[in-house]
Amino acid sequence: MKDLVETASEVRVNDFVLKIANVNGTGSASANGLLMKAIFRMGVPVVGKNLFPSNIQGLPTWYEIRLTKDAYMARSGTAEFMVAMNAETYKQDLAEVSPGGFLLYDSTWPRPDLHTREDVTAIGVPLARMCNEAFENARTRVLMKNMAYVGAVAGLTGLDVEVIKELVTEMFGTKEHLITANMKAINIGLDYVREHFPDPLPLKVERMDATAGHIMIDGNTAAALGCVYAGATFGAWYPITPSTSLMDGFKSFCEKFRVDKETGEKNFCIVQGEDELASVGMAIGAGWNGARAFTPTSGPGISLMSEFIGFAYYGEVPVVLFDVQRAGPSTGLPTRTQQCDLTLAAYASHGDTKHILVFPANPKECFEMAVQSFDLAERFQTPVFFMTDLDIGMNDWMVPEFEWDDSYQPDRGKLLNKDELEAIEKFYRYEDKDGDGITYRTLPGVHPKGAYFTRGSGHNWKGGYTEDADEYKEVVDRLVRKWKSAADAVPGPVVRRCDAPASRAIISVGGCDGAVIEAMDQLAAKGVNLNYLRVRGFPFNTEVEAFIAEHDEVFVVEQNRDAQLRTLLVNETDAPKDKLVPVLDYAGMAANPKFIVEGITAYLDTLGDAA
Amino acid sequence: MKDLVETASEVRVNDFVLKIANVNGTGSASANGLLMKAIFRMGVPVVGKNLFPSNIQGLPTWYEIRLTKDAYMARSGTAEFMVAMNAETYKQDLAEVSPGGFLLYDSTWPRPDLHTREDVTAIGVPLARMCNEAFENARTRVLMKNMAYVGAVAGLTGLDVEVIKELVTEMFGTKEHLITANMKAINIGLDYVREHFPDPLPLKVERMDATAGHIMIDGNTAAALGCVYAGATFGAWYPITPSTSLMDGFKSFCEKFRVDKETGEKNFCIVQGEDELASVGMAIGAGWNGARAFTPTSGPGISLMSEFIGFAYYGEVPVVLFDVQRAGPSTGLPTRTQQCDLTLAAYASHGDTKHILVFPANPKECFEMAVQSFDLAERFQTPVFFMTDLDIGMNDWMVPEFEWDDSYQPDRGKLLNKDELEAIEKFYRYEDKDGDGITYRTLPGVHPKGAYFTRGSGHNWKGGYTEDADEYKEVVDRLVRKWKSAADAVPGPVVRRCDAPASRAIISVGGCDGAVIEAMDQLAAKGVNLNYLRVRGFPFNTEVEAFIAEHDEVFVVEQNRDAQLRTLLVNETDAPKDKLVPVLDYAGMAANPKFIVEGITAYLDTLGDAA
Amino acid sequence: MTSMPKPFIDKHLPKNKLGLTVRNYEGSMSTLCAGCGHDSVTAALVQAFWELSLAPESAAKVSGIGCSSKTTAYFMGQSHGINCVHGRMPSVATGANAVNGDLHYIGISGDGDSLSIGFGQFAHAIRRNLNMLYILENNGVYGLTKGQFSAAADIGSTTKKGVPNEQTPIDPCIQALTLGAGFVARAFSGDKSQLVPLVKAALMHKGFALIDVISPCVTFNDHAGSTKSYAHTYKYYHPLVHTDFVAHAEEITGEYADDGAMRVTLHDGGELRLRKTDTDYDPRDKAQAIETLMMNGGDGEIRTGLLYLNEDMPDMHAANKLPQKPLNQLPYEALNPGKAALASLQKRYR
Amino acid sequence: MTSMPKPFIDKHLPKNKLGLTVRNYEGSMSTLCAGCGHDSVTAALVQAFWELSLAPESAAKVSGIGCSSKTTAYFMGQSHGINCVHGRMPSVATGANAVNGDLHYIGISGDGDSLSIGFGQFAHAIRRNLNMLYILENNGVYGLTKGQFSAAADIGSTTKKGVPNEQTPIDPCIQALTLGAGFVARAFSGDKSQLVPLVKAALMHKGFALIDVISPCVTFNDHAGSTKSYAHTYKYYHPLVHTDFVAHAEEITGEYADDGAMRVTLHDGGELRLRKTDTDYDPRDKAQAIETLMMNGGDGEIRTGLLYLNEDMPDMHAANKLPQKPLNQLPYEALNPGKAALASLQKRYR
Ligand SMILES: Cc1ncc(C[n+]2csc(CCOP(=O)(O)OP(=O)(O)O)c2C)c(N)n1
Ligand SMILES: Cc1ncc(C[n+]2csc(CCOP(=O)(O)OP(=O)(O)O)c2C)c(N)n1
Ligand code: SF4
Ligand code: SF4
Ligand SMILES: [Mg+2]
Ligand SMILES: [Mg+2]
Repeated sequence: MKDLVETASEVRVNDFVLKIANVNGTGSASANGLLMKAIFRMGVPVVGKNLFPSNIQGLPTWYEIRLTKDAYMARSGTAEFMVAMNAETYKQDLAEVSPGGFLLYDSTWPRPDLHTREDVTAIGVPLARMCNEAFENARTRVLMKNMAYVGAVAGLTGLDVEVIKELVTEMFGTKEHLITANMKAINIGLDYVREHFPDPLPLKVERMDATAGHIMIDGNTAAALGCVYAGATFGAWYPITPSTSLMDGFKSFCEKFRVDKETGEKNFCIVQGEDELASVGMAIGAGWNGARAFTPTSGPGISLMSEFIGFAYYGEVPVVLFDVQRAGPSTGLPTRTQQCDLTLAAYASHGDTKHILVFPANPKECFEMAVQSFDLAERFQTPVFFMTDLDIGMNDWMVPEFEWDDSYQPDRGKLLNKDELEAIEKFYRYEDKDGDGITYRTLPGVHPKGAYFTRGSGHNWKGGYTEDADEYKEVVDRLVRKWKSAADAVPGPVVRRCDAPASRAIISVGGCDGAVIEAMDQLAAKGVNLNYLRVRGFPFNTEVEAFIAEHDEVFVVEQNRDAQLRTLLVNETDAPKDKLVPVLDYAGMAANPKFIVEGITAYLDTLGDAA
Repeated sequence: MKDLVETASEVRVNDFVLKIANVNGTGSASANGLLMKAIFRMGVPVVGKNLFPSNIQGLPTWYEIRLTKDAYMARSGTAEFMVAMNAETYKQDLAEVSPGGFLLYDSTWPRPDLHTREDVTAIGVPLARMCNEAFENARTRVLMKNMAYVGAVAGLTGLDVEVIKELVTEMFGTKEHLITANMKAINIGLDYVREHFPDPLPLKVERMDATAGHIMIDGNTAAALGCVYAGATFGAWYPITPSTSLMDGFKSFCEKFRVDKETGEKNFCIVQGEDELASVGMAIGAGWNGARAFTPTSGPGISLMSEFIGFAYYGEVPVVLFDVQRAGPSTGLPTRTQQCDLTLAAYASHGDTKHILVFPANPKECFEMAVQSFDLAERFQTPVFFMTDLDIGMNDWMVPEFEWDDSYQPDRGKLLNKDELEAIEKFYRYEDKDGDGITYRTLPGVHPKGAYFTRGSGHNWKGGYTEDADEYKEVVDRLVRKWKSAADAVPGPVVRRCDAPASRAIISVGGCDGAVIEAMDQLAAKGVNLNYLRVRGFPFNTEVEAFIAEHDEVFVVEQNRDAQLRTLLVNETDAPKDKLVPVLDYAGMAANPKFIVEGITAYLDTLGDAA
Repeated sequence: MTSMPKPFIDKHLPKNKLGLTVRNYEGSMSTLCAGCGHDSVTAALVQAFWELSLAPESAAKVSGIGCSSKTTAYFMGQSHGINCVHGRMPSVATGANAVNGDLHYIGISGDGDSLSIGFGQFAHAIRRNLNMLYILENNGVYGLTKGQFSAAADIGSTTKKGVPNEQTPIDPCIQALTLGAGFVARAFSGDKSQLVPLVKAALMHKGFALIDVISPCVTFNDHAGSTKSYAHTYKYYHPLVHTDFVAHAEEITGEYADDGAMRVTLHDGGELRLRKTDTDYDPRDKAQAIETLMMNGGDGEIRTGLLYLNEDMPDMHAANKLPQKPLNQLPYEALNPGKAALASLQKRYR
Repeated sequence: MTSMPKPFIDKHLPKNKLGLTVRNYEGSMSTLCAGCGHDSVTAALVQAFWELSLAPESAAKVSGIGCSSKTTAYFMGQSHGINCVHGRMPSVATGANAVNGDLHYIGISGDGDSLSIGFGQFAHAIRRNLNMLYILENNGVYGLTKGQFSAAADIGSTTKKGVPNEQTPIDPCIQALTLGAGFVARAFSGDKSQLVPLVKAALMHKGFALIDVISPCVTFNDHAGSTKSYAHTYKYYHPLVHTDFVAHAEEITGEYADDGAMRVTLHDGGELRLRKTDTDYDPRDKAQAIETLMMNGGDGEIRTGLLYLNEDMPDMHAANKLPQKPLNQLPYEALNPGKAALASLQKRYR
């Protein structure tokens, strides 16, 4: 065990990455979640990323847990401690370990290959053998092998087993036998390493107090909770990775909060549509009828919904679309992340159309912006796109606890009720009474005076059918005015200025946030000072333009091939486009600071060369 | 009759607009076509525009025939001679007549309203009464009323009745009784005006020799003919205005040229799909299998095809999409024209996608570019969008006769045949052997060695499924390279320089062409000299960028609300965006020079003020 | 042509229980071709609504795109209407209905709209037993795009120019039956006496009620070779079951009473009296209904009337256990768990 | 996991008429769950192709998205395959087939792929009588998206957690029958002896041939409450008709021969021998087939075999009068009218 300490270059406390390589369908997800949660409970900030294949069983999967005492929010891209449970990927897993790092493997079978790197310490634990001896049933043995490595990792890093036990107890509740079995497996791993590797590793987990007031939650669950709090009553969907868990979450929250205990009546309705065209059609129907309605989907779904989106835009029907983006094009990489539907969503559908978008960066914003999305949709009577992605939506993120103000009331926009209709002389659906581009709306069944006809074909301000050029233009011109006026209603940008004066800046969006902040620190350390603005809504708030104007050069950091955020900035602000330098990452992995640091450094180097 | 001549300000020979207001479903289209064709046969250049409602019968419809001795290609926007056949629109029709102009109406009933303008001469001809007297059957009477006004117009303007007769004879072929009946109706109108208005109008049609070597054809028919000449064998479609006549045309040409007289076998296949998703899927299936395949549609169809378009892009399947654009958004104005799907087509589908577009400006280019589209699709193995519109597609245009070079051979691109497959050692579908981003393709059934798997999910250069970031990126990076390389293969821009040196210019696209040229003449007359470039393909040819660089300011003239061509120029060239000034028209009518002249003049005036 | 006609005053017209005349149920002027079958269906709808004395604002009109789909603008101008995209009316109806089941949903579609582009949505609305009246105005062609064959065109039926259709037609009634619809009827726009009571019955049926109405297109499909022409339909018209709807009837369920009519009490009120023309036809026997319809190909007869009825299937609201009070009328307080619940919920994420 | 496996050499394996072993018909390694029914269907396809001695490159594999749709990569690596978008395989197959009818089109789909998002395309491919083998790997759930009910889930069948499905299922065989399919079969992935001959027969049938294969999803729908589990299917499995495909048979058409088997000669060669298990079942009687399938709800039996056969309907090629030589092989000269024709054509536009 001595060489262990020798190999390690330095002792790293609460600052390393634990990466578990496994095969999907073996139940490793809960073991990995347990590890991460335990670290979090010890007060240590964590970043967790689950990398899984687009199939159900038998292919490689990885889970990264970054302990980050400095509370960074991104992947680091390194792996100091690899738990290599998948023989298929041994080679690549070993190669990935950082110099001086460790690799834990199942030594039930000899694995000489895993000892080929001088600068990596391989730690063998006979997980399978021990579990086979301890447990009967085949499936149990597979599951318990995972728990056994949890114990081994705990033993090696100093992770508190009591915390693990607490979590296991919470997890299984009253199912005593499951608690016993899992703890048994954990102890098998723990005891083995305590016996065979008594000296602690230089990678240490130590208690901190940096997670108080925080929770660990994924963005889809958070967005679902936002839908509940927004008072959404109707959701239609068609299953698609990575959006499925959003509707799963909505369903389980509604089942908790919205079912009448006596009658069993449900104060919500979820319909699994026959496809995405139907799902968005249903949400539009519900929105037209006055319910807060939404549909979660991913890129292929947005493509399929395109025709209906244009209808809701032109007919001015409120509806919220959650686009949990995944790597495209086409079916692409369904289990990899990207921010690749930005331009699509901004201008979705044929003809002249412009939409409202919100861009959450983490689960907390998912919760908050979900609520805002419904307010925006009703206020502006139009589809609102909630642009999240697989990384935000499906990974557990450490975020501050959600807050709620009980005085919140939904912004229903200009919606006339029965009495108001009774009082007015005549109602015209598309009459711009207030001159702000937003007209009054009525609901079916409320009053015969409120009756109007919603259509995707040419209509005039009265709501009547028209093919007259001037009448047609009046309506579509108002639609642009209305859209532009949303610039100050969408969530405003978040600006972070560096301490030193900076002539250059970064603009980024969504889940890149953590990576950008970390990259800024790294660049600052190299003497490159940058300010940073994160856009959170489209059309862009005026502050965005002002921020660009303030700087000589702005790096636009985003996760797609075609610089889509930059495209939107170029199109929809007055910023000169050569000021906007694209920094792109589209490998499908959650962002890490590396591509930003390297991208910006490389760019600055070229300037140096040129100068 | 004296006041007729008095009112008229000047004699206009072959330079006025004849506009016929009618009700649809009354068979007026053929009467109007006859008038236009007769003028054309007299050697006078004409521009014809049919304005029809989105219904089948009973709503107002207008037909404009511009006689333009200077051979302009656009509407003038004026109406010197109105044939007012629709009581519903009398008021508006009268209002539209140019000062000093004429209005012909059916005086079977008194119409005092039509005499309210001092500066317009109303000419009453009792068309209904005369036709009722002359013909039996109710439907015939309606149809013949139209022919009667043809005769009246001929009599008043000097249009040669012999030419009309020639056309009627050609139209009805061997149906002698129809020829007789129609000529009878024509003569009724003619005789009446000869008797009652013996003095000629100051609006005159006189023989010229300016239409030799030209034909009158609509763009959809021309594009259909292009498909035939390109060797397309498969077309799938779903009916939608204004694209329907493209497939109608293809069908009738194929029936003429592609049916085996002996066996009745058809060397083509047309499938009316159950919707647009199916139609494009079929075209993709046929393209994958090695046929030249296409689907014509309009905006709503492109929206519906979006998911499949991304598949063809990523799977690299050649297919040609004809987008006959109409006014959006949503169902919009199905019988009005716009250029409003430019950004949609350029980036259609979710994820990072970029497509090849061609932009014909008139039926002749429709014919030629249809052929080129298939070459581009096969050469670059990707969807190609043929961006036409209702104005080009459904109106008859006067264009130079089409030419054909019998030495043309289809560019099938890198397609390996059986012998080539036999000869090579191993085939990998997405291997960039030549380093130009274009890889080799094989067809099903040819050779087991050529077998590969086409998928919209992540794949590597071998064609194998992958979720590996580097393998994935290699392919999508190559796709951008391939796309960029099409810039010099798409039809190049057409540049027209004014005689004087010009620091400003116009960039425009498609059917705006005629209006731009006329506007340039009008502006030049006012001392505003402009150069002009018309883009004909996307990605933009390098010449486009050079042209912009050459000028201080470029007006981007197009027919949509959101300046979509400008958006593409901003995104895909290095041109600074403040150089690109939008000049927009989205009223749904075929372009006329007015909005360009006014737009540019207004802009220059503001500059003047500011300066 | 505004969608909100002024209140009509016509002293001579009879009034229904709400004191409204038939004028109160009319819409804007039709822009269809003179003689189009669809206009007769519009008239039947106006009549049925007036006779039922339903408040105009209690209806919600939904449609897709096509001549048929346009007609929702031509009746009941005092009701809300939504004319969405081609073939997707059922989904809009589903969402609208889910959040307010108190309205009467009237979907109007065409054979192109329902059987080609919209076939999936048509099928799935039936599967969900959406509580709505679904009228398919069937003319065998795409009217609005000028006469292409639809999927309902019979084999051998010709275009105006004489080109025959060669593809197997889709029979919406057979499909509805096999997909589980509880109310399946066929009618003819030319026979208002049959259509009006069917519309009333369908409106009162709690669940998906399909009326496939043969509704000739005079412009593109009313010639000699067409099997969807007025002449052909009159010739082969064969009413199987005659339906009367009687409001607020006594409770007499099932089985044939002495007058030979079968009486069925509907969940939403009223009674149906079914009088068979063919003595051996039982509108409760699904297999027989399917077989009877499949025979059409054989003898060419167009069998009409209420072909099948099963009023005992849970509709979408029941299956989803939706509340009595429509979702769109629940107060926000009933939907929002509040601050305290949020705090306690989050313990699970610590 | 490349799509082009190296030629296999295995001396001990039997060879077919082309001298190929079963290995030549295999594809890349399956990535499905161990025990997934779909892998058995894959194996049956390999077997059937090998037995028929069809050249591997004569097949074209088409599919949508889903676990089932992935399987086209797992057989016949020496054939072209196209794995398009979810639910839209039939359209791609239609286009591909139209331009080269000489290949054997094998479409693989799932119940989600065919009955929800793809229901319209499924129906219209049948209407067109597209000449293809269409295998619907039916497991009652969406496997790839982790176990949601599909439209094929039976009423009362439960999720793993015990939640029952309440919506009427769509039976693809009933739909195919009413939409006009000429070859409709049901099979079970667990019975290769029935499936392999059915696949052979379907491949040789000229027209649309549907095989709805109950193919259990071991991960999400193989528990006690499921009606699409192995256990449930074995229990209620009820073969109605046994099919044998005999290549190059003598010309004996129709009617039952003395050995009790009904013999049918197929247009594309070979003979079918249908042996009935239920003596009163006639696979030529569509009405009976529909009624029999609709009964399933009653006794729960899963009736399998070649349920309906009509080999006399024109397929899409015939209906479109397509040439003998595939469109994709016609020389350009046969397609292009040339300069002179263009000049003369244009006279009409003067
Ligand atoms: C997405 C889309 N595709 C095509 C069209 C064009 N279109 C309008 S109506 C129609 C068919 C209408 O046929 P049907 O539903 O039978 O109605 P009918 O006019 O015969 O009453 C079509 C194809 C459209 N509006 N939208
Ligand atoms: C447009 C689109 N929507 C949703 C999905 C997600 N998705 C993938 S497979 C699938 C369902 C598969 O079910 P089924 O066809 O029954 O196949 P199985 O996996 O059960 O074999 C879905 C919804 C998708 N790929 N594309
Ligand atoms: S075209 Fe046909 S369906 Fe349309 S309005 Fe005219 S008659 Fe009716
Ligand atoms: S999830 Fe189900 S359908 Fe998919 S591979 Fe696994 S067992 Fe088969
Ligand atoms: Mg129709
Ligand atoms: Mg399935």
